[in-house]
Amino acid sequence: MLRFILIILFAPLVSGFITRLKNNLRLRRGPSIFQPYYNLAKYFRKDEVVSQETSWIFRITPYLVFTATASAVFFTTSPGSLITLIFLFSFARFFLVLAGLDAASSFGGMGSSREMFISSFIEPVLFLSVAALWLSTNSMIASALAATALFLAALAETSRIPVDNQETHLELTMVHEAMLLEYSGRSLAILELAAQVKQLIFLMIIAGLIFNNLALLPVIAVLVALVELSLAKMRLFRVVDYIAFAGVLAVFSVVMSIVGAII
Amino acid sequence: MLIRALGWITTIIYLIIIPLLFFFGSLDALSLYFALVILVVALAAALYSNEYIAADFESGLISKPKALAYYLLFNLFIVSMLVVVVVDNLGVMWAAIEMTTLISAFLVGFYNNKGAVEAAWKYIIICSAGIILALIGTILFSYALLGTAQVDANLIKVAFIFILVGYGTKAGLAPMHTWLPDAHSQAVSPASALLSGVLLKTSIYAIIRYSILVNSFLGPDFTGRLLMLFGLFSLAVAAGFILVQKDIKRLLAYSSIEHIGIIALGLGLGTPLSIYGALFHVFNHAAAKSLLFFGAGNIVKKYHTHDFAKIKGVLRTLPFTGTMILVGILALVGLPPFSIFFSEMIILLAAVLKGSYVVASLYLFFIVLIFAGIIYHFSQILFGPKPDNLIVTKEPASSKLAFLFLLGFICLLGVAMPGPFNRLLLSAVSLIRGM
Amino acid sequence: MGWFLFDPLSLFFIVLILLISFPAFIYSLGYLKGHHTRFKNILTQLAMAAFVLSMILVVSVRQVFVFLIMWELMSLLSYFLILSDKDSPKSVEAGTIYLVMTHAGTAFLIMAFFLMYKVTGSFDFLVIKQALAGLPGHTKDMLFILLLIGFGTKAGIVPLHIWLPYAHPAAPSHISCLMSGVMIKTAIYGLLRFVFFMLGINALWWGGLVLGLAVVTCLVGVIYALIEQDIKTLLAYSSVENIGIILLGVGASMFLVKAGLPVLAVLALSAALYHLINHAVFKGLLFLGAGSIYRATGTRNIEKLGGLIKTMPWTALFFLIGAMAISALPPLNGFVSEWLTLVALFGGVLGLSSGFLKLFFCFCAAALALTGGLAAACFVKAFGIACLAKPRSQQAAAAKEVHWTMNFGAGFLALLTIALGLGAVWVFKLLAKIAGYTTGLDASAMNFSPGLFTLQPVGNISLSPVWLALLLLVIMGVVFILLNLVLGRSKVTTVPTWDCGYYKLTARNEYTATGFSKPFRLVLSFFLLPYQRSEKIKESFYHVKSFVYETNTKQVFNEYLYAPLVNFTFNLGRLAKNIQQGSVHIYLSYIFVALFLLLIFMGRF
Amino acid sequence: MELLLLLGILALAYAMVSAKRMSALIAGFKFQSGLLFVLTGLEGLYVVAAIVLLLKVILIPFFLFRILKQIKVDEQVGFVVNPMLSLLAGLFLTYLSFIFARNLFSGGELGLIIALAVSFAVMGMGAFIMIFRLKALTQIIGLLVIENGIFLLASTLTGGLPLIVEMAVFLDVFVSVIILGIFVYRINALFTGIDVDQLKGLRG
Repeated sequence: MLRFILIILFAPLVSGFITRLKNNLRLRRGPSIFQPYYNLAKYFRKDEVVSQETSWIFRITPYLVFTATASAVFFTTSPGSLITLIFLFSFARFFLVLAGLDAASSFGGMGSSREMFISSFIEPVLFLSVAALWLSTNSMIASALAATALFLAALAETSRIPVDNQETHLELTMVHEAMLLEYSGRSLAILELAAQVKQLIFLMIIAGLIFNNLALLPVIAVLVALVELSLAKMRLFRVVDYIAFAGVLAVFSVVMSIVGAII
Repeated sequence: MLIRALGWITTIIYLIIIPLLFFFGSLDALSLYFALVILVVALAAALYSNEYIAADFESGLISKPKALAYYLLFNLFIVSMLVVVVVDNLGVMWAAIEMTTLISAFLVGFYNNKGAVEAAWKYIIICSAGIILALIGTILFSYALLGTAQVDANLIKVAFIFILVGYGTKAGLAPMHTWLPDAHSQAVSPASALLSGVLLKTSIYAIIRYSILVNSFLGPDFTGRLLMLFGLFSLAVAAGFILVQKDIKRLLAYSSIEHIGIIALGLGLGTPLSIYGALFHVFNHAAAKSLLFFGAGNIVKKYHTHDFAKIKGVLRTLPFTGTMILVGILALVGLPPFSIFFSEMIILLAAVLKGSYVVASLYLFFIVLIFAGIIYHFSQILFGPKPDNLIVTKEPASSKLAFLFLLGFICLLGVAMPGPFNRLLLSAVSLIRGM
Repeated sequence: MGWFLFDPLSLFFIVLILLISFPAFIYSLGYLKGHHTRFKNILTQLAMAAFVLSMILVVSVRQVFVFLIMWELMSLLSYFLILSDKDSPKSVEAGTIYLVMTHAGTAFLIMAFFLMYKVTGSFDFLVIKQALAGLPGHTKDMLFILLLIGFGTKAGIVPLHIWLPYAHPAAPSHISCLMSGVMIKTAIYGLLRFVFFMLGINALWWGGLVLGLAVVTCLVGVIYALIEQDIKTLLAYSSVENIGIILLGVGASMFLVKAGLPVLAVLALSAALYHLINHAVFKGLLFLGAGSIYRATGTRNIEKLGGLIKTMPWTALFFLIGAMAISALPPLNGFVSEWLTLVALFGGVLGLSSGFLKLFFCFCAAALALTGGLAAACFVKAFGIACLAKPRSQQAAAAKEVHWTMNFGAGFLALLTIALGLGAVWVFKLLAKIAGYTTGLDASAMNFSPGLFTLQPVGNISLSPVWLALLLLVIMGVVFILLNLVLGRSKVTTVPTWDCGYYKLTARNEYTATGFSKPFRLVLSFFLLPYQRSEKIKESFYHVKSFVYETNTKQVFNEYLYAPLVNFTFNLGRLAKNIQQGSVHIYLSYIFVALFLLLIFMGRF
Repeated sequence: MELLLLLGILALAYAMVSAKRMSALIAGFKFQSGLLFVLTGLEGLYVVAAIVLLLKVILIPFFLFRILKQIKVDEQVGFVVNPMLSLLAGLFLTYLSFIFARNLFSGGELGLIIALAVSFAVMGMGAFIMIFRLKALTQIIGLLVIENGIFLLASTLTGGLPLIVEMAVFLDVFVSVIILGIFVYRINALFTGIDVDQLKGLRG
């Protein structure tokens, strides 16, 4: 129970750290680490503006998404429970996409369609890397491959640069942001928090389960920042090759873990 | 008025004859069975033609003497068929079959238009040529039998081939079936029901008679393999034609060829089960096919065309006939509740039990192909909206009676086989097997 | 009387049939109200009752021949139900394709049954079961292939599935709910009864073949469902996909039984059975929802719907629950059965010895995951485009809530999805017993759920749907209360959606179903072979008056497998046609040539 | 003596196969039946011979000639195969029937085999006329020629079928000729001319 509260509180710090790191690497001062906390606080105080076309789904989605992502925290302990975690994330995504469509604007629709497109191809990669983890072999190569596959999948899931740009509001490029476009005030805050928690969960899985010591968390965060800096956002239909690459890595990790098990 | 009276008289006559049949001492099971089949279909046809001919006469299509001639021909036709089945001398049987051809020629050419006369001419010429071959066979057969003590197997084989080709023409087996679609599509509807329902069976009866004799000398496999060959070939030809058929009555004619092929296949297999199935199929097919020809007759009378493309929404314009045809079609293609499904399955089961898998799978393949063809064609005409220029008229009661009478047989035999009918079949089978 | 056999397998299916036909019947009361004349309604109701009865008989009868008759009767009755509105040529064509395909499938069954009769000498299930034990291997393989094709046609396994997207949408909705929910399952019953129960698994490749077919069926079904516009065809394709998932479970258990892993085999089969009943429930719910939408708006094309959540709140809610269940979202039943199937496959990966088999099971698990993802996308599209945002057509705007009986039927099934989701542990115990009975392994020893609420089938993987639901509710409650208490009720102002500030948003600005599935169409173009044409109608060089965009995809199986086959048979028919040239002379020569040939080859007969 | 008659019948058959005009064909049939009458007379079957005389020599040819006059069709027989080829075909058919008769009745003595061969040859040529002539009337005559051949076969092989069968066969032949005649009139009325090739309406 304590771990749950800690993660919720600690999550914005991680994303603040990553944005700060990105700016420093570009030799700019950038906002402080606690900037996400300030944003959340501001949103919580603001009033909400809701489009008239939306239905009750639009109002309930923020709570559902946050609940699903938050409850996923309880399932990051053993590789076995990762399957439920993936399903919980698909629950969150399902409602977020619906909310995107509900606002009757083409941006929301575009974001939802792209989100569904990317995530449905990512799922097999996630499951394969979970399978590799689950085979729980001792061979280093298998867990390394599984880690990279999971890392690539994490980038796609948490809408990081190579797949989707978090900060932009340019309608042609944004995927995750497009669905949150219509939200404001308190619901936007919850959704932002949910996204940050999801990101932290992924980092914890990679650090905790594969290399089983949490100290590696900041190292992976740095890695994320580095990737964000070095790569540019891919065209949407090139993302399939990106996913295919991650998929091949996952398959290799499974093969290696099987071979590892036999040798 | 006279015509209707004549119609009812013929119906009543046949109604009386059927029970009388059972008191005929001299008939053996096979003849009794075929006579029963003939009379059942005759009764239905008489019932149906009563209304059909009266309507034709009122609409001025045929003159008064022609209508009277119809009834004369109708009765002569049935009498000659009964003679074929009843008589025990092979020569006289041949003459009776020849007589049936000659009489039914007029029924085929009844409407005296180009198509009818052409069909009638082809019918007589081809059937006479075929029958003459059968005569040669009969003569060779009689020589082989009454000749020297030791029977020459080779001669009997030749004789049986002549018989099979001869009577096969009359029965509509594959290569010699060419007259059948023309004759059945041009004939008067009740006549074409009789033609395909019963006439083909009489020549099957003749073939059975001869195969009993031949089997007693040479054993069943010679005739069996020949019959199976012809059966499968008829199935193949019928399947081919049914798929691309445009004319409703021709399609029914080809389906008769298919069912005759099935019966020949059943007989050819030779096991008691398959012969039982074949004989059972004789009755089922007779009932189902005449039902469908009556239905087709009503459709053609209403739509004035045989072409599938022009007939639409039969269920809307002719509600009663439409449902009857729908049920008849489902029976014809062999769907469970109806009796044809059981007879086809009995024959298939016999084929599988006998171990001839190739024959069984070919047989099943052709049945499915024909199933697809018939369902495709008839669903085009049965369903769909009512064409606007047709008005829905109330259909006469007596023709409805004919439909229900036949339908009763198909459904009844499907569900429960009455005792005496079953015993009749079993004794006929034992007769054929020469037990 | 020796006609019926009520063993656990049959009882399970009878319960399933009754469970779905009860709400379907209530639904039909409302659905048929204004639809046709009174007489026709009674006729349809009677036909439906007969249809349900024939299904019950199919699953409970004991004689093979009677099974065959009931099987054909079931197809015949559903044929009539498909043709309930006779006027549209489309439903007539659908009926014909359906009847012909099922009959062709049944032909294989007939061959298999008669072969069984030849070998065992009796039609009774149990007698055959004993007698089949001693059968040589290759006859068993032969029987298996025939049974698989026969039942596969009815279940809708991929190469034989083309009748399903035609037949199910043509039938009235409560009938297609029954057909999709239950009739396809009788084919699975057939497979279980004849292959598992009577024939016994004879070789490893059986399981492998079923798994392979299942993977293909899953993916093809979901891909076609994804790009479909007509809501009922979409549901029909998704039935194909779910049959694939069920067969994944069945195939895996076939494989594991032969590979000597009884616990996993029972797990896999009970996961398949679980998904079977789940699919019956939520597919029935979705079809009833689609039926209500069709009754209210008169159209089935999602492109023309929209905003139904406001005009038809209850139908939209139940449709949402159905969509959530089918996309395997956690608390509901779809999630539990998909989770179980995944765990069974992963268990297989762990349990199996040879590396290649492990990889094959992993590949199947990945395929299942991909299907799950695509199914979620498909049903998000279906629900989102149909029910949310602004109505795209006049009919959608004028839609009114349907008769209460229709919603009662849908509501009953919605409650069922939740109940089956939460009560997973007890349901699974029951199914494990049934699976044990079918595969012949005694499942009593296997303990799948230590606690009262948790399922722990294999190793350290465990799931407790009840705790999960509780967790979700608690967190939701806490967050809601926390926010409202601490920050007070937030002031909400409703304004039109942001329209970049210069003109009012209309329904045409919304995202369409075609647009939503465009990424998938492009990525999967190797399979869908999309055709695309766009045309600008210009007023002048600079101003475009209107823009025409047309796209469709090719049905690969129809185009390249069935169309050539049908054309070939018809050409063959045409070839045979010129036997009948018309001239008497040719006909006469046929007779004499036949005679001549026979005389020459007389020796061989 | 029989041998001479058999050769006569065979010769007439050749004449008919290569006949150009209709009336020659009918006359050929008439004489052939005559010879047949003599043959059966010799065999001692007087009753049957009388019927043959009455029917086949007098009645049927008279009926056929009447039809010929009434429908006033040109005398052409409507060749599909020119006369020379038909004759060759006739010879080939005779050769075939000899082979057939020899290995079918390997036991019987020479006279019987020759008679059989001749009857099969006549039957073959009757069939040839039916198949390879266009006019309807020629088909009737073809039929009758085959019937002659059968009658020859019956009388030589089994010394005549039982009377009842013989009578039935004759009755049939006569009735079929009458009915065929009626249909020839109908065809002539409907199709203006008795050319069977026009009868191609019903196809497929």
